[in-house]
Amino acid sequence: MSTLDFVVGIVYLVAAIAFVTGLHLMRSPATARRGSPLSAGGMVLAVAATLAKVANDGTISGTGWAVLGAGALLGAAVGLVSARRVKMTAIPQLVSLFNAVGGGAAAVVALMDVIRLTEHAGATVAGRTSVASVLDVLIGALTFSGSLIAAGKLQGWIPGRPIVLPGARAVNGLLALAAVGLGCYFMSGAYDSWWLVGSLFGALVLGITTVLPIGGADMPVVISLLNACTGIAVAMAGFVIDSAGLIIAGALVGASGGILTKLMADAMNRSIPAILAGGFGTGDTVNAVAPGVTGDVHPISVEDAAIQLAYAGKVMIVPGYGLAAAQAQHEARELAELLESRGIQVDFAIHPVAGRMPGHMNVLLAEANVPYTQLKEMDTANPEFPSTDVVLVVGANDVTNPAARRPGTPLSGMPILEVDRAQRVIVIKRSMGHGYAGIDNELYTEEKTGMLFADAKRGLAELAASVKALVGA
Amino acid sequence: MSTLDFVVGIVYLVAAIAFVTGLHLMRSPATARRGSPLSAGGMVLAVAATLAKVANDGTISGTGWAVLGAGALLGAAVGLVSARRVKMTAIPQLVSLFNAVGGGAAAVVALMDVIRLTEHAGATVAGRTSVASVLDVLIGALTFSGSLIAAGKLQGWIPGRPIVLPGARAVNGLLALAAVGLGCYFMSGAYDSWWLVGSLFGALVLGITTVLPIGGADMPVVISLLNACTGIAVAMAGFVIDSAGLIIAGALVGASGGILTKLMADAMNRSIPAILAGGFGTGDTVNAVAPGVTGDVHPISVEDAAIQLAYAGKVMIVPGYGLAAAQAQHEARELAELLESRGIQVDFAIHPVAGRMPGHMNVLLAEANVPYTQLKEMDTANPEFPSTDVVLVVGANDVTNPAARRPGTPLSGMPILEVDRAQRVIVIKRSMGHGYAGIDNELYTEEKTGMLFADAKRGLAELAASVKALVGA
Amino acid sequence: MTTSLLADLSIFVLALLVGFEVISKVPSTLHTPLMSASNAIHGIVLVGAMLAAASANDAAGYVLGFVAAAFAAMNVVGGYAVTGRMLEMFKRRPDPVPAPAPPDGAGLLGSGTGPGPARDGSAGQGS
Amino acid sequence: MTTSLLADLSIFVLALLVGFEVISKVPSTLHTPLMSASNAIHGIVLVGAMLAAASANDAAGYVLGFVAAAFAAMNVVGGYAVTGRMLEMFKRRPDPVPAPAPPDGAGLLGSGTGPGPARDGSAGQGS
Ligand SMILES: NC(=O)c1ccc[n+]([C@@H]2O[C@H](COP(=O)([O-])OP(=O)(O)OC[C@H]3O[C@@H](n4cnc5c(N)ncnc54)[C@H](OP(=O)(O)O)[C@@H]3O)[C@@H](O)[C@H]2O)c1
Ligand SMILES: NC(=O)c1ccc[n+]([C@@H]2O[C@H](COP(=O)([O-])OP(=O)(O)OC[C@H]3O[C@@H](n4cnc5c(N)ncnc54)[C@H](OP(=O)(O)O)[C@@H]3O)[C@@H](O)[C@H]2O)c1
Repeated sequence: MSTLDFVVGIVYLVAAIAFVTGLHLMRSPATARRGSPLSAGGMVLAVAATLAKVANDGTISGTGWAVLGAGALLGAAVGLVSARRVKMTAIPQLVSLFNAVGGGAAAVVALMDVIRLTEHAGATVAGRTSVASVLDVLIGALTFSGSLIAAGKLQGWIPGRPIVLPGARAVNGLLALAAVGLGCYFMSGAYDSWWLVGSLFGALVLGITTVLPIGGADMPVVISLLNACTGIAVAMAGFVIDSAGLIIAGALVGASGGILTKLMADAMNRSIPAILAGGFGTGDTVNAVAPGVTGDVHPISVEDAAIQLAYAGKVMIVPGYGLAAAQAQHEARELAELLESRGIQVDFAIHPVAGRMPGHMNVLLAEANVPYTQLKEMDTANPEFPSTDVVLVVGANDVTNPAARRPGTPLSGMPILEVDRAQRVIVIKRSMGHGYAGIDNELYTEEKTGMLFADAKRGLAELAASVKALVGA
Repeated sequence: MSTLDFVVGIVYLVAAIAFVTGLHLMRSPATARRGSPLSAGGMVLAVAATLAKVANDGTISGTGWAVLGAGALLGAAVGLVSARRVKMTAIPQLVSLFNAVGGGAAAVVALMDVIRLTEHAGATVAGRTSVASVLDVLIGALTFSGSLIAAGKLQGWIPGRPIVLPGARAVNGLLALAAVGLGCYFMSGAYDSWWLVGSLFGALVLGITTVLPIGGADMPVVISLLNACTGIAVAMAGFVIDSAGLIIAGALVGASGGILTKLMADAMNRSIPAILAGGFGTGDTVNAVAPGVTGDVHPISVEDAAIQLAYAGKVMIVPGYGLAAAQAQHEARELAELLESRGIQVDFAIHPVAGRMPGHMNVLLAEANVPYTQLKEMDTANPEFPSTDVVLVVGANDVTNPAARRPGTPLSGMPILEVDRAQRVIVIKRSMGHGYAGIDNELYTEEKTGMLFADAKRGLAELAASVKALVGA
Repeated sequence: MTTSLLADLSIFVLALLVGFEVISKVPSTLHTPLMSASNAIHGIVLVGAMLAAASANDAAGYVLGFVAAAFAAMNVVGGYAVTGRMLEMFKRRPDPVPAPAPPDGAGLLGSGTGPGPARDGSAGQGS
Repeated sequence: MTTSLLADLSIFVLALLVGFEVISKVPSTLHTPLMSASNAIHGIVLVGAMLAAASANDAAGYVLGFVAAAFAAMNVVGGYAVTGRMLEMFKRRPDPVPAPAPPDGAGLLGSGTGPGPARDGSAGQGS
């Protein structure tokens, strides 16, 4: 081992420390912002050290440099521009896209190594390399196609609702068998890289058929899981090319991503196997048919709702997925400003898993310039409901469902915003349609609740107009 | 690398996973008990694998087996018997003793390796081995003697008060220089193991002179720090004999022990450098001279105190270091039982750092058979003080000092037991002597506080007798 | 059964342990940034792509090398950029006077239907 | 500058990171057991003592080997035994009816001055 190689190894270690410290800092909101630059610094070091090594080794051809440079520049440019341009609410699909290419790169790295080793007839591949290569290719390819599907679902290019084909399980099983079988055959001594390519295609198809049946709302968890998988694929690539840097960073992401996936699933009261089984949720774009608007519901007119709001002393707005789906954040801010101008105290109560991605509501309201001081987290908001005159629930459902307090429902155990403790509640939604968890909400049939059936954006705009008309503003 | 060596390496890895999981489980009281057996299981595996390797390698002589077996059996027996026999309150000094021998063993391992390598004239030692050996010998020897002194202080064989000799700092500096200098000379190419032995003796003396000036009450933190040092010494031993098992386990202990040391120091509102500087505290056995019993204090007679207790509805006992020093736990339990037999509600309020080692009061009261349900942790106890008729403070001082609520005192920021919120307070202590932090306690001059100047054991016994006499029991 | 395989395995297992331990309780608002941050870290595959491309010497190798480098660079650069943007949300106390709203693209993936000037990065999580 | 040194260093650094991360917030009642538990773990130096003793072949080597083995075995066996005893305290809910008190030694180090039958392991930390 040359001195340069030793130094490069040490630099990888330093980078690993930076990655770990970066993740550590991101455990708490107070320190989170410092974590990312630190981690990025480690990455720059690792890449620079590798450049030095490649240049020093001198095996790379001129074409090689050109190809490498062009590829890296192109990738970096696309990555940077899309990261800069993306709307905050579209971030999960972008992360999924980045994850896809990461997994793809890991698979390609293994493939390149295998092709190089098996160029000459009768060549063999060392046991460790072949095992790691097959794992890398399988996991990397599955992650690649699976993440693309996940991104497509969130972006709306692929229907968000679960796409369950008849016999899908059997097909998935067969695909998995085929992909693994081809890989094993390759490992067992048939060192022809075409077997590996076959395995790769099997895994690609498997990634698609695994993610398609999962509902769009479960996608954040799926993306996190695929992210962990990419980590493992990268670690395997590290075994293939014998690079400790890749092994450490990949394993780090694999394990921490796995834990994060569990935390995310827990936060929305779902289990990971149940998510992967698929078929849950109705997707983002379904036109909900009102499932039995019983007589118990008290519809309220826009005018009545406006009167209640205009003459309240304290109003709390509870945004949910429906607000995001209708892109009604600006209307919400405008209504809040209008009420405030009448001297009414208006706050937003943010449930941690409101919407469809962690932090969804914060991002959305930040986009609409709602001041920071008006956003109340669940723990701060809950004690305030009893003294609140009117709660305006906009497209939120599960996060306000009192059924969560009872055992035996899909929501049981999830902490909720205790909207039903307020004096009066107005709910804006389009119908009696269910939320993510797919169950009825008892809040809607309570005496104090008025249902304002409307699209969130339109409903809020009409409310604001009505309030203005009322007070002659 | 033979297959056996590979398998042994894997077993060390499995053991490492067991150690980490064991420590992880011990982060919370609910799971702590499962942690130790798991960790011990990993250790058994590691030792068994090593036995297999030594037997298989076949380089060990018959005498070698005998020596190894005799040594291990003797050590195991002494360790087991002392662990079984020790009183719970003497555990810190026993841990310190075990830590001492661990550090000693690490130093000896490096020494043996160096002696073996340098047996023949003109022999050289590889760079990595010599650096690691010197570090191992220095840290291991320092830990060995330092831990013995710490144990001696806690055990009372060496005065607990800080022993500060004139010019001690200069002497320590010179010693450190000498030990490191000898080590460097050895490393620089003078591969005669006597230099290393000289370095070892320097470190031994340094360990003694470093710990002597530190007050007995700071010993738990010092022991924890020395424990982390032993971890590092063991990791260095791993570098010397090229054993990943030792490197992993040693580094694990080094880092986690370091964090733990910080947590312990934080819990008692001290900084680690300040502790190491020494000179803090008055030791365990000093006869405190009352520093200005001002007229503001209200001494109370045993009889008056007995009346207050006997006719209270709710009594809270706050034990502190004085109760431990006087071994008055049984008297405390008896008084509590007596009061309870009169229908009075009696509880013990336990501050997390009451006494001189973490968990001190729990251990003590457990020894005296105080039922679990009567022990209230700080967070549970504090809301109860306002509704408590009489608080009986027994040899506790700092943990009740309201000065902690003000900035600028050595206690500032430490959460306290809010004894001063109760209706009446009776304090049993021998004098107006200070506690560990060395500051006055404003509680003692409050109107509601009665001071019962007595040794905790005698005071409690007299109180019980007096209550009995009073109620004719 | 090489020394190097054993060392690599040890490194792998230890890195897994670090990963498990480094994430414990995280408030759910931080889940998306954390996911994005760990996504950026596996962009280290760029290092692998560089090493693999360095030994390419035929057309297939160059094509694959190009793909690997582009993919990996996109992962790493985009990953850190998007994480940084998300973490802008966690400013402790944003200007009470809102800064002039920078024009915001309509969304790379074209899904934006929200009207009006959008401004990112001005809400935050106290704590 | 050997491969093996680099691997050993990597393993060392990663194990340090695991150690840092595995201990985060620990209630102070658990500090003493945790200290004792990590004290027991460095008893792995017994493995080192065994390997070193295996290559001893003269009087000095045997003496040192004996010392190392005895010290290390005392560390590891005593360490786990005392940790186990301490953790007895953390039983969730001890018998309401106290078990017959087992006789308790006067303390190896002879400091015990407490009278009466002592019984360990019956208090606990709920949580
Ligand atoms: N935050 C995350 O990370 C995350 C990720 C995945 C899943 N989840 C889960 O998602 C749920 C979030 O709860 P939530 O209360 O925010 O939403 P929700 O329970 O999913 O309910 C959303 C409601 O909005 C209404 N809605 C939909 N489009 C609308 C529109 N254009 N205008 C007005 N209303 C509309 C729907 O009723 P109508 O059809 O009748 O209008 C629906 O009942 C939780 O169960 C959570 O576990 C969260
Ligand atoms: N728990 C731990 O892990 C740990 C470790 C190290 C340090 N500490 C520190 O130790 C302190 C513990 O607080 P604490 O309130 O328990 O104790 P303390 O503040 O140290 O006070 C103990 C009091 O007990 C009295 N006392 C001593 N011997 C006595 C006897 N035989 N009979 C009756 N009274 C006696 C002393 O006053 P007289 O002399 O007037 O009798 C003294 O004021 C904290 O500052 C903590 O940070 C704790």
